[in-house]
Amino acid sequence: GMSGRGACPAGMNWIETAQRCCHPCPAGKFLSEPCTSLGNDSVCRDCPAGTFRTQPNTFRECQACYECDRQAFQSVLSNCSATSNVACGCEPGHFRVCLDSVNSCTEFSCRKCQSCTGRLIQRPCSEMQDALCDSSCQPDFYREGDECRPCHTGKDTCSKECQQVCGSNNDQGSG
Amino acid sequence: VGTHLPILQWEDKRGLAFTKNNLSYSSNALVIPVSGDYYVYAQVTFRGPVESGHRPNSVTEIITKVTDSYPEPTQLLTGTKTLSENTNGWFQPIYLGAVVSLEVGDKLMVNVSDIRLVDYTKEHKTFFGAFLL
Amino acid sequence: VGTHLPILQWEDKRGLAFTKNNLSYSSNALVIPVSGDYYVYAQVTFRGPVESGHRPNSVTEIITKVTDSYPEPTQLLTGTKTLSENTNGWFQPIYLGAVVSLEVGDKLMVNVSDIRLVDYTKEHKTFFGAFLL
Amino acid sequence: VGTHLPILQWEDKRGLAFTKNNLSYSSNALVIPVSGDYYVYAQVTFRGPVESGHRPNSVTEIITKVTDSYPEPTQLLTGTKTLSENTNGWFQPIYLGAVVSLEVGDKLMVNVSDIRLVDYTKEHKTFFGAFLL
Repeated sequence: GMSGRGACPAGMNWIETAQRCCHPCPAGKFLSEPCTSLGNDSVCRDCPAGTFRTQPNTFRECQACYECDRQAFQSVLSNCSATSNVACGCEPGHFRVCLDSVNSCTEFSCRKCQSCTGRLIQRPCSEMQDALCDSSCQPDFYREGDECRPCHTGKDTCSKECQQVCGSNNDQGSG
Repeated sequence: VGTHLPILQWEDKRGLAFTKNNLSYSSNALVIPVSGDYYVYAQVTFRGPVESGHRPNSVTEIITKVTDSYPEPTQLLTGTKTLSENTNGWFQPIYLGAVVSLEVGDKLMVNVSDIRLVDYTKEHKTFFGAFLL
Repeated sequence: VGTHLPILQWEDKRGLAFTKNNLSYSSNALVIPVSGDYYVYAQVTFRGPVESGHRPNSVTEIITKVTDSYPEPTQLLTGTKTLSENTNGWFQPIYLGAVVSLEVGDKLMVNVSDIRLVDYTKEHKTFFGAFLL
Repeated sequence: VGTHLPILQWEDKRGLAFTKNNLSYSSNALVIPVSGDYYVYAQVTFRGPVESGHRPNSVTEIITKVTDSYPEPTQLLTGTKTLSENTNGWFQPIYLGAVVSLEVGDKLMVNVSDIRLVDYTKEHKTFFGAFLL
């Protein structure tokens, strides 16, 4: 119907080029041709592949989908559809490192989870945070620097620490 | 996404600032008077530290478009940079500019990752504008 | 000379991208339809690390002109920056823009130092364009 | 005030450089031929180290306006960045651009914090220009 700019009835949008109010196109579509006098015959077309619209709209184009950053170990959680953008996460064995601490982590890179070799896992690696390893070594492992080494590696030199932990089993093992 | 970030406020009359040809400024946004292609640009100079301890690992500037008939803002241009300065005092400008197609009534705004880090003290360090091609 | 560097490919129709007034895009280049002075601009957001531990010490973006009648490309604009980020995750935008005189048929392209470092995931972070004055 | 900083000299005829429509270049300044709104821009690529030992902790680029009738220059646009590169060789571009209202006879110049750090070796790395809207 005809009315001044911005004075459209509820549920209709003002179309500048057509100088009239038209019904919006549903999500997943865009406005290819505005309505004529009848007001309800806008031509809406599907968003082309690689684009989307999450809401009813009277835009002349759809939004371009984001892409997941494969080279930063991101993976696709859900593909872009006509009505929703792509959702990205981290590949297995990686967790998110938020690059914009304030902005709800929309920008993130994925970092390799630490492997708690020789330690108990206090908290497994998850999408949002690294694994948390126990500070002490598991049985049959001894501390060397900040690493835990298995006892029976057949190494001839067994440091003081190694002996304390592995001393007894070493005699039995390689006997 | 990204656009729930703080919105900068601008001076539109005093000093070097001005608006003309019906391109108006209201409630933190430039309001587009006529549909067409515009070159839109903004520079934000970020600086820190602000308080002790809080050192962000990155700064972000986004030029956003809001259309009355659509509930979600559209990100038009984004400049985002990690900070590597280990010195205490740091400053970092981010400039953005490009041609975008806009409709009458569209509103343009500038969002930033952290408003406390914006150097708004000098008009020639942080600025925002648009012109019709 | 920088122009043997990889050439970026661009989206020219979907989302915010568009071409008009016969300024066309083909085989990675904007093709100039009429001789004149153009404001040419591009932003590339670089980010790292990428898988191989390979950490560059700088990133470079070059806007290049190729003319059919001349065998060598001409470097029009260059933005090059050393990287100091010691943190693992880093990103760095480089914006370039200037007026250049172009002839009908000239082709404009964007070269980068390392294509694996380009953040191609969002159209508002890496973009390229030109307009006739 | 920044404008006592060194003023850059520019090539205005050879290579990619040109002036037209009466926008002229004389004694290090672009001279405005007709009053109006201009998009003014400049990029300076800074690089170091120069001599040993002298490593600045920041670089600054300022586009300045001088009006005959007013004794003091006006800072129009400023880009200033701290340097964090601990590597010996570093380089860093700063781009500035915005619309400013100018009067016939106004002179535009580019000041820098330290002229020894400016990479003037290649015209596509350091450039300066303006066009009337």
